[in-house]
Amino acid sequence: MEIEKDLEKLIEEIGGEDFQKKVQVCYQCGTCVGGCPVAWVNENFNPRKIMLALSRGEIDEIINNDLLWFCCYCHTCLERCPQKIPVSEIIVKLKNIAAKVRGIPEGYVNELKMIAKTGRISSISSATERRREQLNLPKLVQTSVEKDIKRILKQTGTNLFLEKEIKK
Amino acid sequence: MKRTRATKEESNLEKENKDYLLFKGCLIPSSLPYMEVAARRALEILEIKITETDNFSCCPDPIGIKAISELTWLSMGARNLCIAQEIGKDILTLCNGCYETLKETSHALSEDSELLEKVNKILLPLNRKYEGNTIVKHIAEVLYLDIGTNQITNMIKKPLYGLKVAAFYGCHLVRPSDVMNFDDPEEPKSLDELIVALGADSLPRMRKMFCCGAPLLGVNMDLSLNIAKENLDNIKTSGVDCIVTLCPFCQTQFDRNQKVVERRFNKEYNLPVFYYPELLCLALGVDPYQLGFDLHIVKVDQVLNKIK
Amino acid sequence: MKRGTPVKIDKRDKLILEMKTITKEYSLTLDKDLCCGCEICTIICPKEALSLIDAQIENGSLIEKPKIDADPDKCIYCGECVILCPYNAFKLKVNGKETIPSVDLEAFPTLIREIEVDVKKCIPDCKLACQEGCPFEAIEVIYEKEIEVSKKEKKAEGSEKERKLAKSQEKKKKIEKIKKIIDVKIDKEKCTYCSKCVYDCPYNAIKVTKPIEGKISINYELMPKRFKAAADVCPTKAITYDEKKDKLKLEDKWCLFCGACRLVSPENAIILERTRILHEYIESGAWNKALEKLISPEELAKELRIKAENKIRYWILESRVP
Amino acid sequence: MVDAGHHPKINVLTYSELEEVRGFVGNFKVKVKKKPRFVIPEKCNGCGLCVDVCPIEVPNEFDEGTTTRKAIYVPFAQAVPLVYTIDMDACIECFKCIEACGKLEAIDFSQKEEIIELDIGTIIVATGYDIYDPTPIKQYGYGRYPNVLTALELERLLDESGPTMGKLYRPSDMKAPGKVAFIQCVGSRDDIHEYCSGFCCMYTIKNSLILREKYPDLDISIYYMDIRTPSKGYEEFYRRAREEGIKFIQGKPSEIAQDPNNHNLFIYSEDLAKGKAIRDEVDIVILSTAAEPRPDSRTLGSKLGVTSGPSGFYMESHPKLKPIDTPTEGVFIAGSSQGPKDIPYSVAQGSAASSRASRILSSPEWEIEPLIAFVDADKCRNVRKKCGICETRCPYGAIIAPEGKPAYVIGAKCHGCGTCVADCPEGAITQLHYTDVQIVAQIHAILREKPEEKILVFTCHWCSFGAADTAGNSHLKYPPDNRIIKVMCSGRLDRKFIYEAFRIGAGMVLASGCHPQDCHYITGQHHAERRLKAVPKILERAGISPERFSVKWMSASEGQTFSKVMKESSETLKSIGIERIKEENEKAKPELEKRIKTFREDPDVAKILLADEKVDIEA
Repeated sequence: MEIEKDLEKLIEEIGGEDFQKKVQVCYQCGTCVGGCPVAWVNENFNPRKIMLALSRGEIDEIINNDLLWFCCYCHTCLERCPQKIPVSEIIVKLKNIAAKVRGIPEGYVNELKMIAKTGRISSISSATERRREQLNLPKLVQTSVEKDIKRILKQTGTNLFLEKEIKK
Repeated sequence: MKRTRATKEESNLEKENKDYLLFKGCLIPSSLPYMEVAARRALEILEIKITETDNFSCCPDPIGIKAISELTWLSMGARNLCIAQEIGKDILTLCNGCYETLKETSHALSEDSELLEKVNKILLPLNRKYEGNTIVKHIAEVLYLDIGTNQITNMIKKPLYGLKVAAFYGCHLVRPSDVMNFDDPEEPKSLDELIVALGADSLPRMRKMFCCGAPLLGVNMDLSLNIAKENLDNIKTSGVDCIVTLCPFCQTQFDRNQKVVERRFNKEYNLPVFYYPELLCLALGVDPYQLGFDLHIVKVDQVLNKIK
Repeated sequence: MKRGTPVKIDKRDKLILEMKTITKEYSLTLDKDLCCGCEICTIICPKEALSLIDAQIENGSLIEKPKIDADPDKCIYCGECVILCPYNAFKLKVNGKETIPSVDLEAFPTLIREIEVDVKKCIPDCKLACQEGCPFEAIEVIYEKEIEVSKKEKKAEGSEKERKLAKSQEKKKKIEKIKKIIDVKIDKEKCTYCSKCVYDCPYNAIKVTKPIEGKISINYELMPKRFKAAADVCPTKAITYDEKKDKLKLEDKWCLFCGACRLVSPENAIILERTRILHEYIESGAWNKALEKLISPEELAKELRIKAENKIRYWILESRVP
Repeated sequence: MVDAGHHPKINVLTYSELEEVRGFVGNFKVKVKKKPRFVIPEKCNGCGLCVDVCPIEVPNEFDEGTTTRKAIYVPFAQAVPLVYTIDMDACIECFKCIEACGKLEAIDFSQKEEIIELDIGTIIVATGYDIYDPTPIKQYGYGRYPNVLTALELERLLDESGPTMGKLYRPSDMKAPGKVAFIQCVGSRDDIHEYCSGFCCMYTIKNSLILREKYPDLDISIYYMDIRTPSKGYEEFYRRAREEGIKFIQGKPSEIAQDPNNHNLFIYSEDLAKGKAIRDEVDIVILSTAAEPRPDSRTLGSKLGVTSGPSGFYMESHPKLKPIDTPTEGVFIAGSSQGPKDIPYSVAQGSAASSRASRILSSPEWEIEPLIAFVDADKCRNVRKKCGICETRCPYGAIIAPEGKPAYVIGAKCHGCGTCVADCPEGAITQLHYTDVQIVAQIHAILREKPEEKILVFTCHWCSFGAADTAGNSHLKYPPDNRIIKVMCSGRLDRKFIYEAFRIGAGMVLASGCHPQDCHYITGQHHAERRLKAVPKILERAGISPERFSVKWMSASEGQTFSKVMKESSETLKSIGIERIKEENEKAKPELEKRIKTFREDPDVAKILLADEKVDIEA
């Protein structure tokens, strides 16, 4: 398995024309922006403009912009869209494409590494264990998790993001 | 809202001997063990049995992992659901993130048989097969629907009269509403009613359903803290004594990062942050010293003094 | 929810019905602590907006008293419940001011309930029986006190320890004594005019006019054993439970005929009949209806007859035959 | 309104409900339920003394709950007739009003509901619309935040004789506002109501100008998606508002938050022109809510034989050519019951409706569509034994089967659906212009060449044919292999038509009609559905794959559905394949032949069958 970089193929994978059609009814009212927590603190992030570009077929413009990763996936836009466009879900799909074409932010690489190593996103250190003992909590044990997770990552091709990172 | 009421009555009928499979998640057991203590004590006192397994992996994270690859996210989620399916019990989560991942995975795979097939193909080498329709519940859902606020009011020993509280639901408890189907996404009531059941007051404030900003911690610290500040400002002006959360991410954002926000924006909030089961334990009469309050970054003494 | 749509707010200690328009605001508040769950408001409500939730009784004792539930869509804020509630549990506010429009417009009467204390008759050695005995803490006796120190001879000898002990005992022996009763204040908000104080007072200093008259008796044959819920629910303590004899004791002198005991007891175990309601003179169909529901139709007929006679007398006197 | 009340030839029945409509154009028999108002109109002089003594107050519906009214009331000061009414849901029967009324003795608590019967020539339905209650849009906080108003509430507050004597106050503290904002399209153009409510842009501009005039210092902004000013003089009005300094901000607000301490409101929105998220602190927010059909419009419609479209507003006979008429002759629609519209448009439509109506009233005779049914008395079996099936089928009571005598049709009552024709066991009833001969001839003509490649579609005149029309109008594409035969109602569809089509080799047959609640002939669709349910089983027994026959219900506006169904059918046809169709048809022929036996007995129909068979042989 290899990271697919052909944009058209990637769009096809997530639903092709239908995917794009979902946003073609967007009438650019700006509801998504008004409620967006990220747009509130960062003027440049604008989900409406992402939908606009998508409906015009300018997907490469979106995924070549790092702003895409700023979406915090709170679903406010999805809940309030008067046309019921699942904005946040569409942005996730675009992120998936962007990940394959341009790679993922460093924070997520670390998270992925941790998951590949331990199956969890936060490590179990001896300090943790000590603290849990003080609070009378049972010991944290994991069985057969790492092996399973590695298999899943390999099957879905996500481990390639890691290998790429290691090569760096 | 009518729908919620209906289920409330229904589930009250069948709550006898309810037994759940505890899904601890990643963040709570390793970084915020005091949340786990409180949840366990509360469930114990309220006579909700829990089973545990060591087989669960990360749920996984609905923000990071889903953004990297939705298929990986679904498959890992389905693996966890498989384990619940093997044990034959409904899942009880302590975290909004786990709640969304597992509930949405269960929903998506039950709706879309093609997707289920695709995921099962990935799970094949693991000798697992997911059938669909696993029920996933958040601890707030269990407290609100299974036990009910009346029952909680009847059971508490030390009512928290006079305590003013800001209820912070967190996004993924209620959104996307057609999947979560638990409470209203714009005007939720469950946590407020749960707080009132303890004798405390839940005060209204601006932008109650605004994201806490924690999902951006790994991407852009600056934005994340700005969002946290907006929330803290709104909470502070509403005049509360403390914040109550239902999610370890919100908890981290407001407890651990409160000091960071204070320093960066040169402001003072001094708002203790509680996980709801912690307050519940206090009201149920659990000794505060057993709950690990020293692990809170923002000191909680002022609140403990107030409710004494 | 359109503006003006009434809402119900259910709080720990209060049940509030609210109807808010821009220019007018109505609110009806039920104080759950004062309410004992009797049936009077549910009987007389002209729109059947109030209903009863049954009491919870376990092993003959009361776990939870009967509760009143209200339907915001039916309530029209007439205030009938406010007037007739024996325990002052209801409050009606219009634009934040406590008032009852139906009384102002003479659609409802006010009840005649009076309490009078003749302070002249008060003698200090009563030990404040009225204040101590009032089930609603509505009586406050204002008195001059005098501190009397018992003058037991102090033992001069003895060890230091003993002396200390004696000293502490000495303190305890300081007894407050009432010298003169200046006034007896009645909190009209709290007083239910049950007249218990009348019988508590050893000197006949208090006079009370009870608003509702009636008859009450207990059919002991129908009462189960170890049943004390009827006593638990009674706010005026007109029914008490004797643990030793396992018997309910009824004192109808200070019964308000509210019927709370009847509600929690087995059917027909408590026989209650309201015979008369003392009220200001009024002519109102709504009030007649309330009377008919609350007291027996015969009693209502009697009342109407008196009203009619009065009218005829008036016509004759003024020679204004219609 | 007052003029209408005084007109000698206008009889206004207020506080009444339509109970039942029978009869036909020019001769409607209408039952109207007059609700008791407990006040005798002839005696009441409208003095209002009763109101002063009434102790009960409830929210005033006319003022949108911005103030209260008494239990005895007139809806509004200009009401016609100016007679008081007692609201029994609120009355406690204290009879203080009787006392106040005194010698007039106008109050009568013994009044009962009354049903009156009227002879009516034509009916105009002008029941208006309702305002959408924006409470479900929780993010705007209507009902939760006292300072969020609807446009109609503002309208009442601005009325000089309204609850505040024309002054605008913040409901939370009754202080004068410094800044107000309007939000457009609340509940319209979204997933709640797909349509544009049309007049909100204009009334918002009007109200903003009134506010500007009353309070020159007031800061007014309008949040909009598009400002729509399509009629005469409207755009100029919009320009004037801009000249007056009213701020127009493009962007639909995402949420309104309320400061819990002082009830000030914060609007969170995107300013599209600036392309960034903005926050605006205001004192009052006014929501321009959608217009929606009245909740009981469907029940009223079914009494009148007027159908509703998908949005719930009444459907006209034809959107372009018959915008006032309804499928029921002699019943017309006007105003906002047909769709949201502003005052000039409503007045125009009302005038049009009354002139359409007077056409009927002024002529001694009225020509109706000649699509009626008639009974061949010789064939009717009601003479021999009790039958009367036709009588049960007719929703209009137009066909009568007296015992021992042949049935007969009252021509003027017949609406021409043809349900009785299809259900007559003896084939004794015929519908003009839709005779068996005509329909069979159409089937034969259509299937003359390459029948197995064709999809024969039966449509009803009002709905599914309308859908086909809409599909064409909207330039929707679908394969050209279908052929349509139109009947007035799917109730006319005799099973024999379907068997005959398959007998002569049709590839597929599709029967279509309206959705159950939309039937223009009330019960025609219901009878069609019942009748056609058995067809697939019979076909299967004969050897024809059941997917070759289908039934689809669609409304006139569903052009999309029509084209989709056609595409799907075409694909099904292809997937079955011509060879198999031919094979199946050959196999089924004897059985189908049996089923159309009565056609052969009818000399006129038989002629067509024979003629076609001859052609076959010659070929």
